[in-house]
Amino acid sequence: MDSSASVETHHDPHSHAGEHEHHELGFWRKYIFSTDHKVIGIQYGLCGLAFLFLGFCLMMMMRWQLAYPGQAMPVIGKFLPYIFGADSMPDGKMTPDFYNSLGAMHGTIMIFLGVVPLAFAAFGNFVVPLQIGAPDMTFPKVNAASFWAFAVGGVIMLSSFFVPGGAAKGGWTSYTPLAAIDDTGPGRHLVFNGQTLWLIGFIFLITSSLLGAVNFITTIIQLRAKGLTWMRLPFFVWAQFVTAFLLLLAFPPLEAAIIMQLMDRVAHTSFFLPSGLVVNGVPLSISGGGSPLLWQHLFWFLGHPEVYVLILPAFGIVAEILANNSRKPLWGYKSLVFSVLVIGFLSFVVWAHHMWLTGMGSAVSAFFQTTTLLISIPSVIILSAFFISLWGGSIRFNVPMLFTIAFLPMFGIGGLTGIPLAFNSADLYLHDTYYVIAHFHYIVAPGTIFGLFAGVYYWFPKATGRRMSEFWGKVHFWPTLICMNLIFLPMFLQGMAGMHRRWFDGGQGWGVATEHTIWGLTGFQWNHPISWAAWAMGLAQIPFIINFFWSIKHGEKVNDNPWEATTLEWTAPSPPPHGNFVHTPVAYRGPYEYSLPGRERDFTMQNEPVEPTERTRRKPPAEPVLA
Amino acid sequence: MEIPYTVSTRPDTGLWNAKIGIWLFLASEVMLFGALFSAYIFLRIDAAPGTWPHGLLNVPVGTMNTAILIISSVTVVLAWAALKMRRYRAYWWYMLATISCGVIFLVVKLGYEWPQKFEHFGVFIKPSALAKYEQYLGNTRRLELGLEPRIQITGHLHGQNAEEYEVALDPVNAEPDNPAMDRPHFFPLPVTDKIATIQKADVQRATMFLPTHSAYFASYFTITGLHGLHVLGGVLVFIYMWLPVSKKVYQRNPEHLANRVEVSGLFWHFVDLVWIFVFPLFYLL
Amino acid sequence: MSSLALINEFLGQPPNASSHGFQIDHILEFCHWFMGALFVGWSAFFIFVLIRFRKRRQPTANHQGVTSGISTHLEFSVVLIEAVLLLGFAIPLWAKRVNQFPPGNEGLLVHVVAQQFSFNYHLPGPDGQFGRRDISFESNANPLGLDPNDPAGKDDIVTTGELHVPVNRPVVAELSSKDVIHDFFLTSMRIAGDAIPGSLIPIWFTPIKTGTYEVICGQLCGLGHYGMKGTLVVDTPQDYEAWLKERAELAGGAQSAPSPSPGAAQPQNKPAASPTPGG
Amino acid sequence: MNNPPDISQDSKEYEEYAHGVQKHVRGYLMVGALLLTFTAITVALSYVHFGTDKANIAIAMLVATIKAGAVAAVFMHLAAEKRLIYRVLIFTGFFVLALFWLTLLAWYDYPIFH
Ligand code: HEA
Ligand code: HEA
Ligand code: CUA
Ligand SMILES: [Cu+2]
Repeated sequence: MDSSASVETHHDPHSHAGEHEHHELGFWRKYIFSTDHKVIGIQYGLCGLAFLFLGFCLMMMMRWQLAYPGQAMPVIGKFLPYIFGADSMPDGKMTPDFYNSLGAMHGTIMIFLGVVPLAFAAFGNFVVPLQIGAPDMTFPKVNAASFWAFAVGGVIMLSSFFVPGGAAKGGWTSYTPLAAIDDTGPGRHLVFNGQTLWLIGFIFLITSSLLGAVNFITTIIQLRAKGLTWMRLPFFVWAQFVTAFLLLLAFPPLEAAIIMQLMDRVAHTSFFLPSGLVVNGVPLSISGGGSPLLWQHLFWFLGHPEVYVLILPAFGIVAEILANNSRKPLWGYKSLVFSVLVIGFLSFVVWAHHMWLTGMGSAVSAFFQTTTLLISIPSVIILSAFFISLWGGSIRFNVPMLFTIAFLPMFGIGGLTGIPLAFNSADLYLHDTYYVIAHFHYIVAPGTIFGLFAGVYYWFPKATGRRMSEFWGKVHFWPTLICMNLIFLPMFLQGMAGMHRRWFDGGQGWGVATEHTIWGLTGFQWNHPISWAAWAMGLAQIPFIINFFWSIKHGEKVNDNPWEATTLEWTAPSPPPHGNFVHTPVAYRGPYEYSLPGRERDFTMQNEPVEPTERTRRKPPAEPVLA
Repeated sequence: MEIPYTVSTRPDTGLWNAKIGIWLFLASEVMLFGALFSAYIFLRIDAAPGTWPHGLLNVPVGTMNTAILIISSVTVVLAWAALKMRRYRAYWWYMLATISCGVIFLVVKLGYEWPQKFEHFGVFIKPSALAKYEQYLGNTRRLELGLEPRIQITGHLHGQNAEEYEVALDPVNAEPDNPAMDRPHFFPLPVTDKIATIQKADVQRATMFLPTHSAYFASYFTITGLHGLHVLGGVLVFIYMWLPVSKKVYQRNPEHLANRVEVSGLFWHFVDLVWIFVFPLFYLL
Repeated sequence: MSSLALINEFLGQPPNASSHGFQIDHILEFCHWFMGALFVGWSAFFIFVLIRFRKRRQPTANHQGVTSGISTHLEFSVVLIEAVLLLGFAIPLWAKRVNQFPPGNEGLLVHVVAQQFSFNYHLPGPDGQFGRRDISFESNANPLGLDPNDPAGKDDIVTTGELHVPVNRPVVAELSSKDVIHDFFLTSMRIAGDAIPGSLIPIWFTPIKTGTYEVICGQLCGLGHYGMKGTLVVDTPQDYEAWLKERAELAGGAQSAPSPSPGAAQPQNKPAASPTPGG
Repeated sequence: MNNPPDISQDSKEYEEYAHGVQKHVRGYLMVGALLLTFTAITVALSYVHFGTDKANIAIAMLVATIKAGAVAAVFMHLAAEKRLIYRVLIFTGFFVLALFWLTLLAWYDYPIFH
């Protein structure tokens, strides 16, 4: 096929968009129960953002309790009792149970209802098929099913706030026996109680992720465009590919564990309950013989791969934007791909580093310490490659790039502080302190979340044909960056001082938090600046939210390739019609052909044929090969 | 807009989409049941002596169900082969056979085996009181033979009042010293008319054979229940492919239906494969 | 090490009070210096690049980019340092923690039984024999269910909340729990371990400074988690003897511990907690 | 075994192809019979006492594995599948084993105190 045509298309927006509008679908089939990967991606995206925001709000309530324990919440404190029930916020004061609910749900919502749907499902659905030049996912119906399973799961999770006793309070890790005895007894429904609904909701979320993962992997294997060999895939596609495998193989064991905990709670079995439990002086009437540690093993067998599920898509997004805005190829593409595969593989054999203190012997802990350190190497390689990619570039500082650039050191801090945790003997001191909280928040909040922001700003034009405001983007970026660090840096200090997580009183009642000062404030006092920064960051999100919704209708119109990028999604009209491409694209070259010597434009798209002049100069075969 | 490789194979992978899809799905299923079986093993090796029951399930019925699943596995490949040879009628009959096998399996398991358990009764005797019920437990003899002690008296709950249970004993407890009772019988023996009265004060725990009864029944009901759900799912899919709607698919492109049958067949074989392990683990060992 | 130690103090770590603690601190110190170096190094490079290669200064990018293998060396050195930390320090240290418990009666053996929301301590008393525990004997007065008709238990000492130990003598604590998972964490002793129902997890340390220390429950265990605090008093040997005597007197058996959980109903008879390793 | 070279009903290749399938059918029936007999064997063996229970378990599991192998190899066509699918299954198998063995190790690697 002649590719010149397809190259043209990205100059006039909505070219031929009209002729794809035949076979009209009604509103519902088109926007709500659609099977089009782009619509589903956007549905996932909006829900993900909304849930992120919700998780954020829960956290801001927690931050009040941590900074001003026991004091009535100003202003909204009056209304919260009407939302969450008077027994969770009696006259605006938070109860310990409610705090634990907030903590557990903040974690659950952020990870499983916020970041996974946004980073994996939303960006994966919208971008991957476009980047590999596919008309859609391999199984569109399954794709829709995946989204609706997610929606149901989300609704169940939310509803759990409003049942007697409130939402799950055992932490996002739901360690048994605590999670098995929580929300039981008088006044608690057998099924409609926080913890049980949490479990049921989870089954739906897992189903959703499994369906999604199957679909993604098959799509990437089967629907790559002509000539788009594995080594010509954009790095983002590789990241999504590995992520999908993590979800596919790590989630089922947790599903098994969840089914068993569900049995423990509903059918009164004792999979995770040992013999001879005495709660409040009352012996439990159970058969016993179960094991609390079995739950932890099964949970963390998912739990660790899950954290890479949170970061790999962000790596992918960052890679795309980095190459695009430094106007040069990613440095060491091969080693990047290799590293991501190694991370994927190793992340299945490191899980016990979350269980250092459960009485692990020397042999097994030696094994897991080694694997945990091994898995940090590919991350180092990836980050180094990103840094080095900048060298010799011509860096444009637009909003997506700002978030991307901030991502790198922020992930660096988070990742590096994982290293002391990786040593059993050092973690002995740091386990379950705020040091851990700071460690992973540096990765997921200023890391992953920044990656997601970058992605939203970057692909927004492809989804809407309009660009979000650069100015308001910057107004969003700088305060958010500063607040993030004001929030999470002091947490390292609190952790080193010995302040523990999940402390309802923010450490007020503890010597470690009140007796000696670090940098002028006691551990407990540090909660004030942290909390204020968190609320300030809340304000900093307003420009984003407004910018986001405003730009959908009124943003500056742009052509099909506003960033002058090289990958295939930019050869499709924006927004892409049903079936995506006007001419089925063919790939003739690698994904990041920026600033090729001897070309008038500083970017060469993947579907531009290789000219004779190049052929002499460059190795890869010119005629499209199928692989 | 047509999605490529739904029927024909992609040259470089040599596969069509659904084939890859189902295998990926089965991979996740392997992880799911792998985790469940691991849990089963850990529960079992940690079980305190005498708490892991033996031969409580109905072996002949279990064997029959196993046979039924195996047969259905055969009929489903035959159905697929028939499609490949473009013999729709044969396909239709094989499919019908498969579906009925699945249904019979479910009816037997959920309609007969489970309820039977629900009305069986087990009483765990306190360690301190075991001697008192020696006549039903026969532990002195077992001790000599080096067998695990019996700590439970089973049968049907005949009656109870404030301080005691009346249990119509299973043969095991009716004549505990009979060597024949050391290993289970192939045909389950009916409950005897011998009644034992057990002081509630001596009882550690007493329940019907429900999931809560013991780690054994917990895993039995959980795993067979989940397996049952899979069977149900398979049956529903098969019914869809057997109904006239699929005939249309066949007429449009026989390979398309053949592919669908192959894919759902793969799932069905996997379900069969799981049962092949469930059967000995719970019924025989 | 004091120069190294600065970084931990700088980061707000309270002083160490146990014989092995400084080794733990060393690993932390090394890690933090190592991380600091990487971070500063990379950040410097990073900032330089951002300024040097900004679009205004560098209108056109260089397709080739870096060609030297510098990064390989850097990654290799990271591997090297991590390997040294792991093999040289972390693994041996943990092996010492879990394999080299003080022999025989050299260590002071105490059973720590956690419950919502307090720590109970069970000491063998003069005879050095732990009395048998069975939850069927548990009551508000007898939180650990000490068997009253077990002679070994007659002189046992059971306290709730506060534990005294002599300075400079190894303490071996066997951690277990009655209800949910707790975590016995001693900041200044640089020691911690989960208290998991159904298992016994031994930890050991040697306090080297007298004083009163905070015991933190490090694992979410319910609504009272934030207040689940114990105290460890490290005495001079004399004070310790005095404390023992006093406890023994008002103990005269185990029925002395204040009720940790008011409103506890009459216990029914249950199987004894049989701690199986890992189970 | 995958699609016929050409999915039209009457073509020459198709005839050969259908013939090939016909051959397979016999194989399926034989495997089915084999599985049934093995089921009988498992049941029978469970009434023989091989010294310890462990021995019984090991033997029963061995038979079960053989049966499972037959199902996978013949009914599920794993005997001749594409490389891609083998790859997926190899990794899966590896991870299941990791889950089980590492947990088992951690289980018994506790510092038992005396
Ligand atoms: C996306 C999420 C994510 C990621 C990527 C990681 C990555 C890592 N994590 Fe993290 N971790 C979590 C999320 C994550 N973690 C969460 C959520 C928890 C808590 C769970 C809970 O208990 O609730 C946790 C807890 C946790 C623990 C348990 C702590 C405890 O509970 O006691 C441990 C222990 O080993 C650990 C280790 C590591 C290691 C070694 C890495 C390594 O992969 C890190 C590798 C990266 C690097 C080494 C950085 C390399 C970069 C450079 C060298 C360049 C530097 C450049 C600049 C600074 C400019 N993590
Ligand atoms: C992906 C995971 C994730 C993310 C992103 C975050 C984000 C944040 N978390 Fe979270 N947190 C966890 C996962 C996460 N957390 C987990 C797993 C726990 C442990 C729970 C447990 O103990 O069990 C935890 C616990 C935890 C604690 C400890 C509570 C305790 O132990 O008592 C604290 C304390 O400050 C905290 C704070 C924060 C803050 C300030 C952010 C900020 O970074 C928030 C930043 C968020 C945003 C910036 C949202 C932006 C989105 C929008 C503005 C949407 C816009 C909407 C539209 C356009 C429609 N978190
Ligand atoms: Cu006990 Cu937290
Ligand atoms: Cu981890």
